[in-house]
Amino acid sequence: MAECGFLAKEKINTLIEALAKKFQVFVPVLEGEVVLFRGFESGKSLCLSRPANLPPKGIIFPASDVLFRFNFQKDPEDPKKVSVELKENRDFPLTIIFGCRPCDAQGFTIYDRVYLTPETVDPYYRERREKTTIITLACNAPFPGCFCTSVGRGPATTEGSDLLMTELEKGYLFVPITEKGKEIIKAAEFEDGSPYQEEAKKVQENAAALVRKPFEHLEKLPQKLLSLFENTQFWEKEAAKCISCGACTYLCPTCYCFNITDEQVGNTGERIRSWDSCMFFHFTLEASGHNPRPNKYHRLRNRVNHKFSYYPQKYNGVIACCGCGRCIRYCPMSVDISEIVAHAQGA
Amino acid sequence: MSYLAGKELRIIGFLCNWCSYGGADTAGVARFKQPTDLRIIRVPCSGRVNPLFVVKALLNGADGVLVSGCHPRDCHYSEGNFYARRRLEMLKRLLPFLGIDERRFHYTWVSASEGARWQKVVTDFTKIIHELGPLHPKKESTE
Amino acid sequence: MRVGVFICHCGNNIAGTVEVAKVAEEARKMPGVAFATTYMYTCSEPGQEEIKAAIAREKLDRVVVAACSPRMHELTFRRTVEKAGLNRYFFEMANIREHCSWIGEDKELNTNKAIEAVKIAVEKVKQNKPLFPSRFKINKRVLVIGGGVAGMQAALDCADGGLEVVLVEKSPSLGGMMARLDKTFPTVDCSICILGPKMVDVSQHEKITLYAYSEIEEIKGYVGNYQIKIRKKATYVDWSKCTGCGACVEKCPSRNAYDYFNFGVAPCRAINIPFPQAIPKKAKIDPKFCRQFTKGKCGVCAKICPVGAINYEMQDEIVSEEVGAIIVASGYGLIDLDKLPEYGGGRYPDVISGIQYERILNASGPTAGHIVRPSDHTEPKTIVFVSCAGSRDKSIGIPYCSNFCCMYIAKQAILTKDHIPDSQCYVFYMDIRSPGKGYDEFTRRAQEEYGVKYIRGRVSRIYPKGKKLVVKGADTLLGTQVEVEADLVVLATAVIAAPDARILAEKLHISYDPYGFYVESHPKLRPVETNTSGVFLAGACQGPKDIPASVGQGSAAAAKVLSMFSKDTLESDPQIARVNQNICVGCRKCIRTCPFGAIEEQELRDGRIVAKVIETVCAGCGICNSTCPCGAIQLQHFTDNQLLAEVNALCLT
Amino acid sequence: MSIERLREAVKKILPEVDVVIGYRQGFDPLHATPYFISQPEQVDQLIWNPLCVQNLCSYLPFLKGKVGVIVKGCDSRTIVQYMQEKLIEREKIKVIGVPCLQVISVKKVMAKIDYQVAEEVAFEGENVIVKTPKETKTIPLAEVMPRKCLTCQLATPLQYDILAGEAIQANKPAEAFEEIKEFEQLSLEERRRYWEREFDRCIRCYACRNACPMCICQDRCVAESRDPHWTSQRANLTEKFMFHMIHSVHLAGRCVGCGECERVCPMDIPVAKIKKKISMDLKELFDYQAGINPDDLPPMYTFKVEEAKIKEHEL
Repeated sequence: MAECGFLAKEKINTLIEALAKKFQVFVPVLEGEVVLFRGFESGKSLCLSRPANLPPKGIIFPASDVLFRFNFQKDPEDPKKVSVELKENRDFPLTIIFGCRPCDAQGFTIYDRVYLTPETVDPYYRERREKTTIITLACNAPFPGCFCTSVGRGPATTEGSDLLMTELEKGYLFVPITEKGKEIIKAAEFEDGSPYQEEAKKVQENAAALVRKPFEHLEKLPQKLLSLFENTQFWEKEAAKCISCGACTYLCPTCYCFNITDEQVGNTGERIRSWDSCMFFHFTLEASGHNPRPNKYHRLRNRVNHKFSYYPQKYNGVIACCGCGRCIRYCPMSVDISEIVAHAQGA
Repeated sequence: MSYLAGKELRIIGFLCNWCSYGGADTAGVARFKQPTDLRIIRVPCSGRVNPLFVVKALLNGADGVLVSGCHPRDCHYSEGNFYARRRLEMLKRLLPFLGIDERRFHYTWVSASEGARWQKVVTDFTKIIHELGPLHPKKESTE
Repeated sequence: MRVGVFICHCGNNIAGTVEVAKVAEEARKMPGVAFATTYMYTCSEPGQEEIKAAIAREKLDRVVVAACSPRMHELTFRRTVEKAGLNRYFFEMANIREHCSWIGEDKELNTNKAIEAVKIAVEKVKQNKPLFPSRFKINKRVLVIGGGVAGMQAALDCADGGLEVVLVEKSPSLGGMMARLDKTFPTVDCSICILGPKMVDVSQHEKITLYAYSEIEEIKGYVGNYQIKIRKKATYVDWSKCTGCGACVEKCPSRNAYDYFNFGVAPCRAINIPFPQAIPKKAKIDPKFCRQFTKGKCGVCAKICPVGAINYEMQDEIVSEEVGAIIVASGYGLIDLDKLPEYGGGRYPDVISGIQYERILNASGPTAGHIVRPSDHTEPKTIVFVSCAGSRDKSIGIPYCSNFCCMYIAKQAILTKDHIPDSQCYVFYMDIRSPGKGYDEFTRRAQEEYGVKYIRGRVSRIYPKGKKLVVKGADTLLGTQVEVEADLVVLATAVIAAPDARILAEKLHISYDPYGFYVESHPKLRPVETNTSGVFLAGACQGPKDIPASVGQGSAAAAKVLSMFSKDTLESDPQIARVNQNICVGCRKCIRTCPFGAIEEQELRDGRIVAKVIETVCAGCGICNSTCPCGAIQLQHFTDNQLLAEVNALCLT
Repeated sequence: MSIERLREAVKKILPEVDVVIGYRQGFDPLHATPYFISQPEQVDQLIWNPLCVQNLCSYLPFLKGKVGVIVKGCDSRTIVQYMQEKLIEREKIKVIGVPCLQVISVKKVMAKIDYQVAEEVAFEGENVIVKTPKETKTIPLAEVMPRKCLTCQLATPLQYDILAGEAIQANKPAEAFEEIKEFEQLSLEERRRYWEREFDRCIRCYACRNACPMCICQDRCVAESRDPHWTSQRANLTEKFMFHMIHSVHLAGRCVGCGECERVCPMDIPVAKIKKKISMDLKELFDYQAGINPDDLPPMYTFKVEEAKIKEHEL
């Protein structure tokens, strides 16, 4: 039996204070009306009442990451002789993501398949991933737009988390999922959590029951979507209201596409890896000026298919969508990916 | 920044080729002494100066930006400075809203014959920027 | 990229206050710089050879010269790199003389400034693209605006040079102001007698098409290819029939028309011929006074005309001409008398302007050359001339000197003495300005031989006393007040820009000074060129000028046109706007803001509307570039990225 | 205005156009979503209520053929501005005007219901009633009004071919730019810090840009291009700041104040504020307001030889 821990609500900050001594801890805080992850500073009050507007993906997969710096040196004797020196940017501190939601944590497992496949390991990603412990807060109610249960997950799914906390009446139950999670339980001051497991189970079941189910039975979906690939009419209709911005993809815990640019001034510069979005025209724009995805419906189709067809086909059926609902909640035009999937099933 | 820290501040000037750049030449020919901070970027016409160049400069490290063109009606292209006047005035009013002192940006008109006027513009503007001090006390890192 | 940097000592001009060796040393550290050196006089023959040699030896593909102002030597060095096989636009200049060594005292600061000037130039030159001028055919016809002496001179020189000339004169006859003058200084020969033959030459020259009583309606196009619309104003007389016999003028019952040619010294008929030597010698009706128009009935001239030329229904007519160059000789105007109340101008009939006096002196004028007072037609014995009547007077916005008044006053005084031996002339003057050849001798003659009394001082006021006019003024030399009781007062009224000079300037896209005189391209070195290529200036439209100067400019402008037309094609500057039609979203903002109408819409095969630059019309100002939101239209050689490279060089490093 | 009248109007013009753009309910009762209607049977799903916030005109420049569109008073300024800038062929557009006194800010409602799921939403009188799993909340409409509605002068659209309902008079005070003037009371330093704090949240998703009816460059925006290379992919403050300056400067004299940029920002950055400041200045300088008179010229694309309000700046 996993020795789980319990902590009274008022003790949460003390816990984080303690963790912050060893780790850099990212916590959800309120800025204006926005919840987002910021490095913890003592005195900062957490916001655990709802998921962050922006998932914590940037902590492991930064919006803009300097991979290395380069520096050209010129031979003062012969300015035609130029040598270049590279400085890799790869020493990251031990990190904790505290209070993200199960869907956010699962996002990283979607990344892992891509960035940690033995043949193509991404060193920058791995470094941060291994050094990061994820302490997840289960949802005890759904939030606008979310549909985790439809994609085979739930408000308390543990996949991707190292430690799962559930909010109960008096406090939080902490259930370690991985070794990293156990470390935390050992390290910090917890009451024994076992007496609270029943209550937690109920809370989690209630929550799961409340989550909307826009669609089910995803087994045939990947094939179905492929068969619709050429159905321009279908996609144009679904994409009509889309304005082709990047809100959905940048807020998505499972979107991992990036762009690489070199920025040089004078003799020094940086190679930067930054988030990119398949919803942008420039994403597939070729040097020739040709663009294989010139219209917004091409791009929306790619987003849907990538999550519900290409990815599952490549990675034994795993849907690359955790159902967090952010792309729906924050879409300027309320484009609803779950609705599109349902339509596709019905088409 | 490779300007001589402590002695100079970063001041960038966009000068139209026909009037103000010539005015600066005239000032030089007449040996009108001026502060050395100003760095001049030559453009064909003040109408070529997109306000965003000024913003770009101020955001990226300039402490002051000066735009100078032909006097109204004397534009080599007859209308360029009329457009510049409207667009730069809009910017001058916007900057303080963003928290940037509007005195850090000045636009004016200097003709090719006004060497003395150019000397005064450069001297006075540089003086003001030095009074205001650096806009970016600690230069932001690039991440 | 292999950039070569050449730092010029310019003797001591630069090296005196800039450590050029240090600049070269720093330049070598700059990214892309493969070679950097200093040279005593880079612009010299050997200096340029050095650059060429280095380009070959070091395999340079871009060149930066840090020296004087690009306005001085950019062209020189562009040719140099071109001779060495590089595109001439793979060159940039860093101005470390006018903008650096000459204006800064601290050597360390200067050196650092020079280094950064080089850095900017290096970053820019790395962004430069090769540009190639295109050539276009030119239409070797020339338009001359204004049929005064300057315009006629220009027209004749061009025509004799073999060019077809279109001459547009807005009044009914050639001749302009000079045709109104009685004699000319300092030779005192008859103005019309020397001008007349020129007028005849113009009218008879088979290469000159004359549009009299016509104005410029519209000018389209660009150097080498202008389309002109000319408004032929209605004369109500069919000039193809009119023989200029003057019978209609004799019989015209409307005798109180304003006489424009004589500046209203006396009224004229509603139908008239401006002066006996007029060319074309044709009658025209002034509808403001003609009874047929004002009262709707009369028709006397129509009845009398032996050839039936009268046509009350005549309308303005618009004709089109195509030319390759334009010479503007639209002349000048004179300030109205009533702008000078302190002199009683406009109020007292015997206070007249110099040009009116010319007409009174003139044998073919309204008084047939007899000097009489407008008020009572008696012969004046005491005549006072007031110089600078309006000129050099900031208070009425005319700070400048009208250039030729001093001279014509002397002439008019001399002529007065010739006409009326027992007369006495007084001249109130501020300074006597007589710098021309034989001019000063002339003004002395007026004083010494003709006893004209010159009083140095301004006239404070003029008021009537019985039949006479009292002229009160100060004699600043004697420091006394003077009062002269005059029979006639002649004011040397200030020269101003022609009435609609500004309107014409806007049609021509040329600039004018605060007074409405047209601005030349360079006050010293390009006196007849304007900043609009293909448009040249002659005569007083550029500023007050006397006859020889105007004639000289007329010929100069003609010479400019002739040399321009000596080639069959012109090279167009490739530093113009270019549209990347892949990016253009067709918002048309560039079209709206282009001062030259150089951008037009183009529909692509896929139906997209995009902008397209008419290369020959684009003047390269870059307004479109700063207007275009998506950066699709870029001014070549001054693109966003080129300017951003300069900004970044200064901000980010 | 009754939904029936709107549906009638849509049915009436549907035969003349390829598509009519309206609203239907989105993923929950609190969210309306744009609805592209091409078949009569779709019309039944059409809705009209204060949740219909999106500015549907933004689609017009990118649609070929004949289009019908449902337009609120505020949105109609977009149509007018398109006409000024010749970005649409007015005759190809069928404008169905809807009288409107206010929409509601979904963000403000969300805050009031603690970001719970809205199960039911109803409008009664001056209130909106929202049912969540926790509670049923009655919220006065006035409390959840978006900023633009506070000074709305266009209860009835400036442009329409059919008006679905009776023309009504606006009942709000005219725009006095208080919010801007208030902000200008802050010290330079405070203002600077304010914007740095706000822009720091920007994730450059470009929702503000793509939702902006006047950002007609869209795919060709310089913010993403390398030539010209105005901004880099760095996620630092300078680049974020620069992007928002590009947006604001390009909107100078064109912003119709629809507030979409601010409404759609997932990070809740007050991006409309800067545009409003510029609009205030240009109104003062050139007596110009975007999107009011189709014959006006946007002030940045024209000039006067003598500018009455621009004085030369002395040093």
